[in-house]
Amino acid sequence: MSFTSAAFILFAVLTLLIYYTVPKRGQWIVLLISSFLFYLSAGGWYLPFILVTILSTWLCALGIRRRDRLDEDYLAAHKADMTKEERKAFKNNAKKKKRPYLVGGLVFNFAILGVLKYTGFVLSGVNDLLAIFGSKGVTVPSLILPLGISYYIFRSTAYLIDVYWGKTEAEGNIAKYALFISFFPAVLQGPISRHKDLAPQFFTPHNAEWSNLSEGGLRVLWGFFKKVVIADTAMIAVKAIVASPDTMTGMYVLLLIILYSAVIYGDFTGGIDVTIGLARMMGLRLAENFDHPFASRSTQEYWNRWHITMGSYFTDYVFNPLSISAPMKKLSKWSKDKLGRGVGMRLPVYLATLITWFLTGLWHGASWNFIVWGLLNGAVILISRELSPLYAKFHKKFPSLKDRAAYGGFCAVRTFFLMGTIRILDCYRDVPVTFMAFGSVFYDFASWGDLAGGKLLQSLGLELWQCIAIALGTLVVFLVSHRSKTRPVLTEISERPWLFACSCAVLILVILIFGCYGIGFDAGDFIYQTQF
Amino acid sequence: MKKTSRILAFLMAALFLCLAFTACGKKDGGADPFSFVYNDATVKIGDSEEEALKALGNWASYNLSESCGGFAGKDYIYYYKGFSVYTTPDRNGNIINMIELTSDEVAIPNGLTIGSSRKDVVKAMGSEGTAQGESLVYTSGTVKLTFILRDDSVTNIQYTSAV
Amino acid sequence: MNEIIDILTELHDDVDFTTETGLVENGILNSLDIVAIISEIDDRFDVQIPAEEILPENFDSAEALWALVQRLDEA
Amino acid sequence: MKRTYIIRAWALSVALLLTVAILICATLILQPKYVSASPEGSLTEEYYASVKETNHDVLFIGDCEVYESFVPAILWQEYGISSYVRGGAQQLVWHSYYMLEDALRYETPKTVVFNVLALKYGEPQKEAYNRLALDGMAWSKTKLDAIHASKTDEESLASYIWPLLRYHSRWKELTSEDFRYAFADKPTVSHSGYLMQTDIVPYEYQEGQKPRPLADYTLPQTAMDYLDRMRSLCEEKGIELILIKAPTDSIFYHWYDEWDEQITAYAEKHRLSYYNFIPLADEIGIDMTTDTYDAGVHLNVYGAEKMTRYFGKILTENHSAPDRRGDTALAAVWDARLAAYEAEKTAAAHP
Repeated sequence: MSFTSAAFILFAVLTLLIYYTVPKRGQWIVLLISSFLFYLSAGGWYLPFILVTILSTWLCALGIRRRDRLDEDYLAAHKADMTKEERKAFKNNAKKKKRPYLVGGLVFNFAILGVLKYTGFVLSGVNDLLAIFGSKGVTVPSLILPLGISYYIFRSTAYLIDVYWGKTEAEGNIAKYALFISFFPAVLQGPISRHKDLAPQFFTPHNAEWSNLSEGGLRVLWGFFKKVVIADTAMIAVKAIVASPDTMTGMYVLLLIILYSAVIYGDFTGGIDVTIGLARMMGLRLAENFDHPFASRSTQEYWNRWHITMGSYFTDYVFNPLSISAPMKKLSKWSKDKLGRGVGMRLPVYLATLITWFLTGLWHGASWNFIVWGLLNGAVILISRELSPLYAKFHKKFPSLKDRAAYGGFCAVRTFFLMGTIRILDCYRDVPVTFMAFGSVFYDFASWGDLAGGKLLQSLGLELWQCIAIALGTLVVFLVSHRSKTRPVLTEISERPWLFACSCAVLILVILIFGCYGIGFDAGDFIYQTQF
Repeated sequence: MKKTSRILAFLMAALFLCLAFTACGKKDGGADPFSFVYNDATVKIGDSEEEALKALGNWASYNLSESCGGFAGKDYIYYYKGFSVYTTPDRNGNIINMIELTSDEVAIPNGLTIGSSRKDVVKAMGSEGTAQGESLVYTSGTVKLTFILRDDSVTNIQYTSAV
Repeated sequence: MNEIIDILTELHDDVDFTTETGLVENGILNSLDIVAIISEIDDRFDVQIPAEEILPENFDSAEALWALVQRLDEA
Repeated sequence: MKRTYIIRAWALSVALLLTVAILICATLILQPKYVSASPEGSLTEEYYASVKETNHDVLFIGDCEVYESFVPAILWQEYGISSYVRGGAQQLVWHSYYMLEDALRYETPKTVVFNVLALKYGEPQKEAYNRLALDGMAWSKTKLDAIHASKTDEESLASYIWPLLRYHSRWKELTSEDFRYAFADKPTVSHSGYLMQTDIVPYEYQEGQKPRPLADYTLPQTAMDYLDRMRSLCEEKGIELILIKAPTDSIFYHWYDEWDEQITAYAEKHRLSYYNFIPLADEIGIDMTTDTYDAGVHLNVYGAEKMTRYFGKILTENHSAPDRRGDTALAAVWDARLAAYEAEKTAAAHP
């Protein structure tokens, strides 16, 4: 069931109706049932996988809870007779005892993800390697990839680690836990909400409140608008450019950078808007996943504002533990002695950064494109960090510049193009083609000739009204986003009944009449849903 | 946990970096029978009619038909010596939807022609394919290659779309 | 407490750490600094700050950091 | 507090009404009118006006080979047979079946004539032909079943219930016709289902042309199943089912001997009449230098009249189709239809 299908809309409306008519303490059960129906509709074979993940992480978390309680009781009883050192030793020992549950749960679930998502990639790599030695290689099996696996594995492992760290309470009721993992608006593409933020909300009663329904509903429409009017229409041109990397070069690649940014923004933030809006209509507040990312002035800032919940997952559960782990500390000491303080300080952090970005790339997809994409992001962040003293000097010389809006704009545009350029690795079929296409920007100036006359539209496969739809749509999104920095526009609108009703009407009309959906278009599913 | 995941991460990183150097070394297979080669021009099902005809040179004659229902565009069959090319309207002009070999003057890239035996076909194609009556059908990607056999001998070879 | 200030001043000598309460929030400390601080604290106090304690609120001021060290040392 | 509720209710209802009104207008404008472009799309709905006026003793169903080969006006003029052609562009067997089921909701003809060419297709070929066949069908359970039986994977039921979902992107194709007929009645494009073609484009043999051999000549099972359903439906209602193959046999729509054998056997097995007119073309008098409008793929009006006269005789002599010219009320309606037919034919011949 794609978010933009009539079936999904009907399904969501029915769920909402039932949700608000059943007795309040049964509301979470309604959500659980619809979540499983939603997941089942994607294919019955996916269900066992998500169930195994739910069951395994639930059991491991309970194991950790049991150990925690035993140790807490012991400590409470004997605290007075123990010295500080004894207490420390006891705590360390306690940690060791609960660690197997954590390690077991993580290894098991990441193994599932690894096997299902990366077997084909690794094996074809192995085959290429064997081919060098003239060996025939192994056949690459085609495994099923359960829908949303990258997201639900992340959500459940984050829960397990949080329980281990004592940041959230382990859930005793498996049905309640299953809802947290499979909650249907978020199961396919996040946001990756943390258990302690989201889970309690499911089990408090929710009344149908106007503010929730109106603001949530408006946000759903807004999401559809971004997805169907902007992203899907621009996707036609993106496909056209990507399909002929040999002929559509130079100017077209620049255009691709801009258009694909529009696609990925409309598609992903639009999808998240639908998710968050729908949850909001149920009275639930999910974690925000975007904070005006294209206004970022640096790559680091961009990654704090784009796909926030994924970024914080990698920071909290990969980068932080990795950079202060014992081997890293050793590495740091060793390099400080041998290579000097500057390198010694940097080496572990830089290594951890690159590993984190390598994994981030890998998580996005099993292909070299994504790995290179991840590593490039990491490299850009590290390089700009090394350059920061230079920037500081520059700003000391021109102190007035830093606060000027124009300079901020320049930084934002620079970051936009930098991120957009790296992002086209998503589009082309492999890494060399991407680099070749990008290279053509610097020598193929003839392609700019196509800008004049009707040739451009024809080669992009767009009609004039579609270009206007993309341009106007983008402008509206930009204005709304810009204004929302001070106060969310959607909130403001939904507080005024007439404005709200008119906005909904206009959005519905624009989506239905000018949207890119149905036959005649290669109506794509949300990219972030199909890919994961 | 830290230890295990760390080791895993390092191992994976090492493995992938090794593979990075091999990923480009794609091997060149033998003659691909799923595209049609004539006059040094390679033509595939789904190619644009305009470019394909330019590459294949002049046809001897052709038939055309308007599609029922008054949709824009026409179906064409171009007759060459030894083969025919069928085209049908698509979004940006006509595309090739069938190539039919009609005599043994023309062979497909792996050498099979009309008159080849069933054994020749199985050997050259590397497998039995799927049988359809007496005929043998092979599919690769979006292309379907059909060998029509009568009394153990190929009487016709057709490229069609597998979608 | 003074030792904490020392550690921090070694990293950034242009900041007044006795008053600043937005070290992470205002972007004064980056991940490099945080790792350095954690390793210094390990060396000087024999206190290991675990990954789960790397939170902005624990690193935003010298005072917060000192409180964290004391809490972890208390056990 | 109460005031807030009232304002909200007002705002929402006004916005809702406006939205619905605009969407209805957009739907009416954007959905294809099938008048100048693809008139075949009007064939399905034009039947309802005709059956309101008269019943039909003979009903033709099938693909373009029926609506370009049989002229009900001529059948009336020559034999007094009241007939209708429920054909459609690339009407597939399941379309034909539901077209028949739909017609039986209004009347029970004595004879149903089915053209067998479409039996070669076991699955939908193009989404557009589904729309041509089904857009104009009146809503009933039959239509729902027809949609389910025909729709391709990419199509949705919703887009049939609400055509805007399918046609919302037709902006570039809009013509003045779309606005003119958005709110007004459309002109009739056919003559009792016959779509007149007056051009003459002679057939020419092309060097090298030869029907391509097929790997498998078995007519698809799905198609034959629908033929079975059609036959049992006719048996149930006491209707005689006649199978025919129109006299055209172009290189694009070749009727293979192997197919003909299967149909002959089927007809024998179920005691149906089957007429293959391809070998009878000379006897009928069809001359492919004058009687085709597209180089031999379909008949033009001159060919169709010859075909109709020939088949009318068969219907009267072998299948006792009744001559209703004595029924004055019916004759008045049919004479008007015949006059309209003659008028269009003359207008086309002497522009």
